Amino acid sequence: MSQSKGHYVLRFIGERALHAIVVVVLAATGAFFLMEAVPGDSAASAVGPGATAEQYQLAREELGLDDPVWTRFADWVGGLASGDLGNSLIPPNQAVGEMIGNALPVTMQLAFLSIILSLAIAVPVAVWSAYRRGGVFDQVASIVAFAFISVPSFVAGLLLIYLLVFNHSLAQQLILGAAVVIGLAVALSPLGRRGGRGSPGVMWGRALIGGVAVGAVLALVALFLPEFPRQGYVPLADGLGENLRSIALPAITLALMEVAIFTRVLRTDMISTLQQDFVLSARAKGMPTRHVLVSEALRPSTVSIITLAGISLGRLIGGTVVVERLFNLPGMGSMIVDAVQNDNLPVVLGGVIVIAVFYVLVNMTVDVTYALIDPRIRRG
Amino acid sequence: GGGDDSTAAAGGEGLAPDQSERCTEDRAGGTITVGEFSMLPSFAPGQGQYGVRGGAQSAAVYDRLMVWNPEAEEFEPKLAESLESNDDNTVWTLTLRDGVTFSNGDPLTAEDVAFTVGLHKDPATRSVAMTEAMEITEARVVDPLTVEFTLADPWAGFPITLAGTVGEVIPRDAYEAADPQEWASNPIGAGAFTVADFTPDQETVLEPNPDYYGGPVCPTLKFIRIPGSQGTYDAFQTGEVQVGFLRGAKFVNMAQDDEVRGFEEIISSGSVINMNSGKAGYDGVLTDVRARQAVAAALDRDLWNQRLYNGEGQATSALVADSSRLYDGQEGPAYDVEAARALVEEVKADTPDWDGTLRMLIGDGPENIEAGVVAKALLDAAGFTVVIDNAPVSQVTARQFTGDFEIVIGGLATSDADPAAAFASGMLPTGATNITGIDDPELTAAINDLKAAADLDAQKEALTRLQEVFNEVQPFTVMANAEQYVTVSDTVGGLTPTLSSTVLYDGAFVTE
Amino acid sequence: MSSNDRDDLLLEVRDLRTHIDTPSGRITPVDGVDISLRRGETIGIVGESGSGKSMLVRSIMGIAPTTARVDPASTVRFDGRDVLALSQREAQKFWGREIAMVFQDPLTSLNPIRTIGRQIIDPLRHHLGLGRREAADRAVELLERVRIPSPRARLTEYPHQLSGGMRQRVGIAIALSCSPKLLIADEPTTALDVTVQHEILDLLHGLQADGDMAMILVSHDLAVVSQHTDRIGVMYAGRFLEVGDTRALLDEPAHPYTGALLDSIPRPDLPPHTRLTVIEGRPPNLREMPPGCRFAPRCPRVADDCLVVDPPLEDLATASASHPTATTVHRVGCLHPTVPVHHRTSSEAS
Amino acid sequence: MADTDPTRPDSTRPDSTRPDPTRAASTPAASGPVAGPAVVADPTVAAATPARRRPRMPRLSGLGTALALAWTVLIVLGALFVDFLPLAEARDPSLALMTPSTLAPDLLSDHPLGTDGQGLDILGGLLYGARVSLVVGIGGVLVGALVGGALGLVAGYRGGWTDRIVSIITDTLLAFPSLILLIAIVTVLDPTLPNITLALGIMVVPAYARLVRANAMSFAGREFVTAARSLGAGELRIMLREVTPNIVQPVFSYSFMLVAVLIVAEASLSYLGLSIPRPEPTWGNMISAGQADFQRYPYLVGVPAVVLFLTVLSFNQLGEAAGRKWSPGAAKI
Amino acid sequence: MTGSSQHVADAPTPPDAGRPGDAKLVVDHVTVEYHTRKGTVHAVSDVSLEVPQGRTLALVGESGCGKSSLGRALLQLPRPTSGRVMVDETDLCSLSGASLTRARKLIQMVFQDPVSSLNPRRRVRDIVAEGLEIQGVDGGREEIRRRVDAALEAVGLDPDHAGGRRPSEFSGGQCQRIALARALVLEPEVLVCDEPVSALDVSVQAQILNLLEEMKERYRLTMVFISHDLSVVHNIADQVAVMYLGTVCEVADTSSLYRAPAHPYTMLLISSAPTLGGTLADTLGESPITATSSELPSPLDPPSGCRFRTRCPRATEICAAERPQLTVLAPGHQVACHHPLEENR
Ligand SMILES: Nc1ncnc2c1ncn2[C@@H]1O[C@H](COP(=O)(O)OP(=O)(O)OP(=O)(O)O)[C@@H](O)[C@H]1O
Ligand SMILES: Nc1ncnc2c1ncn2[C@@H]1O[C@H](COP(=O)(O)OP(=O)(O)OP(=O)(O)O)[C@@H](O)[C@H]1O
Ligand SMILES: [Mg+2]
Ligand SMILES: [Mg+2]
Repeated sequence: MSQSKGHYVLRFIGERALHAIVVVVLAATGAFFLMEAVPGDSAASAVGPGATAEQYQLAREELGLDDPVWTRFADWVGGLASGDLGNSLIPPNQAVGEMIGNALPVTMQLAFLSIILSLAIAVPVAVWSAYRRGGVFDQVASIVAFAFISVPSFVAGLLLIYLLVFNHSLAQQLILGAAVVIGLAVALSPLGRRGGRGSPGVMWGRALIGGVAVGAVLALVALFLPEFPRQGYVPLADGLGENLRSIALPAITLALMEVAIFTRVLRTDMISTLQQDFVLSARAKGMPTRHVLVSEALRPSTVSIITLAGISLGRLIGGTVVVERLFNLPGMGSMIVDAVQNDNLPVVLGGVIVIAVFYVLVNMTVDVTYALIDPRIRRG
Repeated sequence: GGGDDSTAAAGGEGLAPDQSERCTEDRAGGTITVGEFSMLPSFAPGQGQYGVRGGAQSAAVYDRLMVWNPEAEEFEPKLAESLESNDDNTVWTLTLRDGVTFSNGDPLTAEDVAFTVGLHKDPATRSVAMTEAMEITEARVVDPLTVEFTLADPWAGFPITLAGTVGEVIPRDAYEAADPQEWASNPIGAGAFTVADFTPDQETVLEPNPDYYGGPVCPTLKFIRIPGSQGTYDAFQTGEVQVGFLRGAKFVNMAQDDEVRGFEEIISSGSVINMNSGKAGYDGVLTDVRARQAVAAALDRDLWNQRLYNGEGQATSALVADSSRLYDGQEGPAYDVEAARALVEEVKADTPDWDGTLRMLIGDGPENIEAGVVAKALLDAAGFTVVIDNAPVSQVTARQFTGDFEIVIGGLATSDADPAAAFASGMLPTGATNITGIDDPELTAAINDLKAAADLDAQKEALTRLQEVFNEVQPFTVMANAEQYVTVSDTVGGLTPTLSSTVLYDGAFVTE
Repeated sequence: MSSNDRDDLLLEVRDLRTHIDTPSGRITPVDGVDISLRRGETIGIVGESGSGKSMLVRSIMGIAPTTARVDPASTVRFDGRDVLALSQREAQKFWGREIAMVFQDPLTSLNPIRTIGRQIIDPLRHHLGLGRREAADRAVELLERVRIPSPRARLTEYPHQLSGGMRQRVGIAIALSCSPKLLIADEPTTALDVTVQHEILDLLHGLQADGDMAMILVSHDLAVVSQHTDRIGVMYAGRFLEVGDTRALLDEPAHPYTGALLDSIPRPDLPPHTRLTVIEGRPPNLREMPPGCRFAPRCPRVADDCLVVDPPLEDLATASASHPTATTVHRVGCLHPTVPVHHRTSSEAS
Repeated sequence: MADTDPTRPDSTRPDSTRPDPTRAASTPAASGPVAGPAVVADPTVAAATPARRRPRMPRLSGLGTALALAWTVLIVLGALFVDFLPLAEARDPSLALMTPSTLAPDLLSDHPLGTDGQGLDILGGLLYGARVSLVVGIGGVLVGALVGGALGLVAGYRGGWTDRIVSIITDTLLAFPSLILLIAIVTVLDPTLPNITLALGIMVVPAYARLVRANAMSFAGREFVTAARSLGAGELRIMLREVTPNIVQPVFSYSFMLVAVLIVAEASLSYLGLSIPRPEPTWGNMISAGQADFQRYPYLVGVPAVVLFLTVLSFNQLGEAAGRKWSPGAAKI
Repeated sequence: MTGSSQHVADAPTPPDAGRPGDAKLVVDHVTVEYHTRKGTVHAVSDVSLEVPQGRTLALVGESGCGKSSLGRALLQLPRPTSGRVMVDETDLCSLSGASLTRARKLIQMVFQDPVSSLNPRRRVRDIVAEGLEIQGVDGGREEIRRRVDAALEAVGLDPDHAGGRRPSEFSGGQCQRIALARALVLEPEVLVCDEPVSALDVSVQAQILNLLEEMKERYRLTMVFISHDLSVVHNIADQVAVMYLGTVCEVADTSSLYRAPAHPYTMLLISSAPTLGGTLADTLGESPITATSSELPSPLDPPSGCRFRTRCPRATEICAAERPQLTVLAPGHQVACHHPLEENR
């Protein structure tokens, strides 16, 4: 029995791996032929504008642009098989591996940071929204989430730059204002509550404490709001503080939308989990609200959000071009887009492979996470 | 705009940084961060080009044989001791400064200079200065400190070659011994700085060269890429860069309105519309000179200026900016939409299979696109039907090589030091940047005359003649002078501007 | 009822009404229910699907869905305390310790991703403040009590690894963990096979016989409810139509609905292919409750007054002949019952 | 969010805690190109009802939906009838040669929302841009729904190898950085409206494939499919007549959100200069063109950005409302 | 018929009823296996049954014992792993493609979940007409409409009122009527009902049971009735087959089975089934039996020999070693047990 189970697990892993490999190979092959179809000219990019016709022709020959497609494809696959992603066609003809080595950490940090930030905000908000669905908090959260979802990242980024970079004190004042308003709203929230359980004294006391706490936290944020650079990336090697400062705005720009999406998804799942019999039975056991929300309901509700976080992560690794452009970050997105525009085939292909591999890895991690969350999957 | 200033490089409203002081021992240290539109692709020979494309980086590492002093309006020797020409400017004798060493300790010799010229002439080097270098038929080593250049044609402005990329001397022995890939990121030059860190297309960090002949050298230089003037100016204002490169009247004015110190440069014919007159087999309507004249007449430079630069740019159809020392009342074709319309009708009548369509190739980027839109508006108003064809820059470049376009917006990189070089490159049949395919004997003759013109008056006269011929032939049409501005933070001193908004940092220092 | 009975009274539900606001209007799935339950007593509640059984028991316990609101005029007194007035915190202390609940589907009522052990231990630690080890030991005892083989090994297993019957036993063990005074079992065997159902019903009965735990057994199946209950309430459209001692109610159903319900059950003592009695129509829409008797639209004995007068629950005139004990309870809400009613004085009617 | 369907007393589905990776995976996030937004259907369950404090939400969201509908209708009408309005100046700069550029908005003037740097009328630009956005959004969604729907239907219904092949196709599309695909497609076939639409349509194929697959899978296992089979219905007939009608509604309600996603994606592409080029106005290229003068003329960016925001918000809101109305009965998304 | 109970045992039964070898439906060594990731599920193992024309065979057993799998195998949904299913002289298992499609009208099915078995997006008339459309009808649309209306009327629905509506507008019982109409409109010879009343309330259950009886007579149906409820089975079946874990352990005429159950498992079921105030065993006056375990073994890995032995109080060694075959105890009564109950005999 256990042997057959081991067999089953192995088979499962094998199947996933095969699937992953096929996906990566297909993506790379697709990229090759797609780029083939793009009417760019790497020779022109290599020599740059202002070059002589002679230089241009020489570059074409050097790059083998006049060879048949299949020859070049075979060459590239050959190189790949020996672990060589090739060199950029554009001076200084860096090794593609090296270029990715430079760009990937930027993008990774950006992607992970924004996902973590989003989750850190989305999970508590969603849990509370679901628990108090239809309440003021839920409604406000829902409206804010909708607004965030509907702001394209390039607009959000511009806004953030305008506020936090160029109008720092205005931003501080806005946050302070928000601190006052939200704090008051929390403190006065019992006004809108009808027929709750418990004594009014306790209720008002809690609301007051909550309001002051929320206000204070926001006020502290406003007071200690750092100055953010307009652009650029400071590597981690130059100090964590500088590094975080340089990546904060892009990460927030990306996180805005993710937060909204995560909140909505988790809220929905959480709502349906909260209607499950086992949640009811936990309540009927007399377990406290925190236990019911966190220990019982949260974990089974996280499947969608984990899937989504995985997908977002995969997507962010390959697709933060807008934000990278806006904040001038030397990440994967800009690298690949530049390469596509310059018809810099090896870089495009290398980038596509890395992103595809990453996507596949994230997917596998997500699968493993399902199994960690849910024993039913673990046992096959 | 600084159109009225007599000295092009002096900057408007007295905002030019003080150049009288330079680095001294007690000013050592500090870092100057420089925002570049696009980075020096590599330190391989002949890659640095103007302020926009890494010229300052390669100049800082290699130094240059000559430099153009915009204030004095003359070429001055730098690595060289002197540069003399014969009477008809066909043979030039360069004497090197004695005792200059490269950063590896090797002395700078005439051999190295001759070798460098050879490198630039070799297409495999992919030097940006290949056309200029090709002008030198022979670089003869006379003695270890003397080189004799023989030119194909008389050229009074020849020093510009040695004041540019060709003047960045490559040490022969070291170069031949090195792996080219390695050299690209870790070169050896005679300049004030050595490369500490080079991340292609992102960041270049240069450190002072303690053995620099003109020392001491104070700061560490950090060049970072910030594409676009808006981003650069933003970064300059937040203090992320101390030196930034701005292009376009809008930003130049913005910086000057903000009283930001800096070096301004006005580039004659900096903004043009190229018309394909037969490049690589093109045989469309623009091979007909009347069509080209119609385009030239249809374009309202004032509107162009209004739309693209809020009216603050320097609209002109003349080849030479009126602020230039070479300006002598030259005038380009006038805006005359009626005439343009008439010409279009005429051409249409003669060319039955042409319906008025013009394909306009535009490189991606908001500024290019806006320019295209205005051009389209104006040309459409004159009876053309312009079809805009957007493409990534590499594709635009490639299609210019292959002649796959009808009109394309571009610009000449003329320099007040010697406009002949840029005109020759753009309009001689052999010119590197002759993307229109123009091959007109009269035009060629006029340009060669300009090259040969030995003094200012002769140059002005030749330019006037060139303008006349040009107005007939219209290989391209000038829309405006380009304006560039290198913003310099108050905390930085000792910078010297030179050709094409390139800044020399050997005397730079950081205050505070 | 004597005062002695009153002391003995564990649960007293008076005129319980639960409203739910839906976008298309308010519905009242529980509409005026009275229950008196003594310590150790078992009462069964039957009714068709949607008749409000679950809503009733959940309202009693105070865990009705968040949309549901118990009418302020209703009272639910448990062991002398007003359950409806409890604050969230007080209620949390109350649930599990005083009243516990067993749910219909043992698969969905256990958290699929937590081990059996943790789910049993939770209330032990939280309510009784037991330490980790003590709680585990106690959990093993509980599992033994519900007759789960090799109980200690089960602690680390997940619900999906158990069969349906085992899961329901675990559910019962959890409910029993703090020795509640009242166990509410909402269709505890509906999802189970007959053989397992039989065992579970026996188990519940046995457990109850051990102590003085009272029980409310809810089912849609009269046969199930009739097994070990003292009394049965027949629920229809949010209300009891008939309440009575089990035997009395089965033997002499007074309400036409109860009678029809009994007749519609196939009986093995009749020959095969016997045509069954059918109740035509369907239960009323909760949004358009008929003005008179709720069952009138389907009732074979319907008269004109049924369509106007909403009959109250009234005692039957005579105790059933077969059960002549004094304590026999049999009340019916019908204007024309099949057994005559005894109109009580108002003092008794409370 | 209060939506209770009293006819379904038992709304808790026994399998709703079972992790179904396809559930979230079919959110548009899967396909949000250009880091575009991903909006998620809210498969409100029947009893997903407001908390103890009165269901105030329905009225509020009802108002929101009404406003969203009004705005959408306005935009659609504008896009439909812009040709009949005297707004041709907005897309033909040669007609605007005499018009001053960067006129500030003045509701009573000829240019109620001002003119841009080219003297092009902003109101007209917004309406022509609306046409682009709507065509791209709706057209792309149609392409995605047809192609992805067909793939997902076959995969979900047949399972096995078909499913595996389809999942490889969708995974490959997802693993491929979407922007590269977009740029490549747009560069290979010029950035014209049909091509952009097609390219963005391909982007959403995986999202639809997953959504439809999940639904098809759940319906393929339903008893009525077996019943049809027992009547002798062929596979194609079952897919088209039995399964498809059940998938149409969730797909439809989901599509609103994808329209929003595609509108943003197109705007992002435009912003990067990769979509339909100026002078043909699109919201993205209007923002991009105005950005340089943002400090001086904030309305050049502000007006199209607000319109874009409102439109996207409206589609999301409509999608939410549609999902609430139609999705609960369908398979979980 | 409200309120009245009629005894219809003496209703005219078809003359050939019960004659062996004259069966309408023959199930011959049918095995159904499902190949899953975890292994092979032995849902039905080598089951042989016969149902004479016009009679009702009930399949009873606990959840997961393979009742539905067998029922579906009869309709080739999916085709059984091995064995034959004969309706009259037609072996359904040997047919495929168009001939199978045509043969499908011989045998039809009504499913357990009345709601899920009707496509929620289609109208009742279309649902009922589906089979006719697929099979093709002489006379075209008009004829289809006529027959659909007739079928709807037969099951007690008003075609004009119900025809244009969708299933969601009907109650569970009405949905089951629609499902029945869908099956009957093809005028099948055999009707398989897979727990058609399990999801219904008792009051509605009675309606459907009565209706089934009525339809059986009207259309001269041979019926296979799947249920886990012994009381229901007693009411409707002529013959009962008790299944346990994929095998048939006892087949008998209804009266014989209830009067004298021979298999311990049958007895266990009878001892467990609740009736008003007691169990079926109490009602029938039989001595109950208790299982030694309530755990049903996995059909992935069924016990050797007799599959019931793990729970059987009478199990001995031979039960593990040898698989008991169905043997005739009395006419019309077969049991597969090494130690059948004799007491009641
Ligand atoms: N959350 C809810 N929102 C709105 N209506 C509800 C809700 N829960 C239950 N109802 C309605 O209340 C009525 C009573 O439901 P309840 O679940 O109590 O019935 P039940 O007798 O337990 O039925 P079943 O036998 O199906 O469990 C039903 O008509 C149902 O539709
Ligand atoms: N499609 C399938 N794939 C794999 N296993 C299946 C499949 N269908 C049924 N089974 C398994 O086959 C066995 C018999 O199932 P079947 O549905 O026939 O039982 P049943 O007697 O009808 O049960 P119930 O009373 O629950 O309907 C069960 O163990 C079931 O899990
Ligand atoms: Mg219930
Ligand atoms: Mg079944």
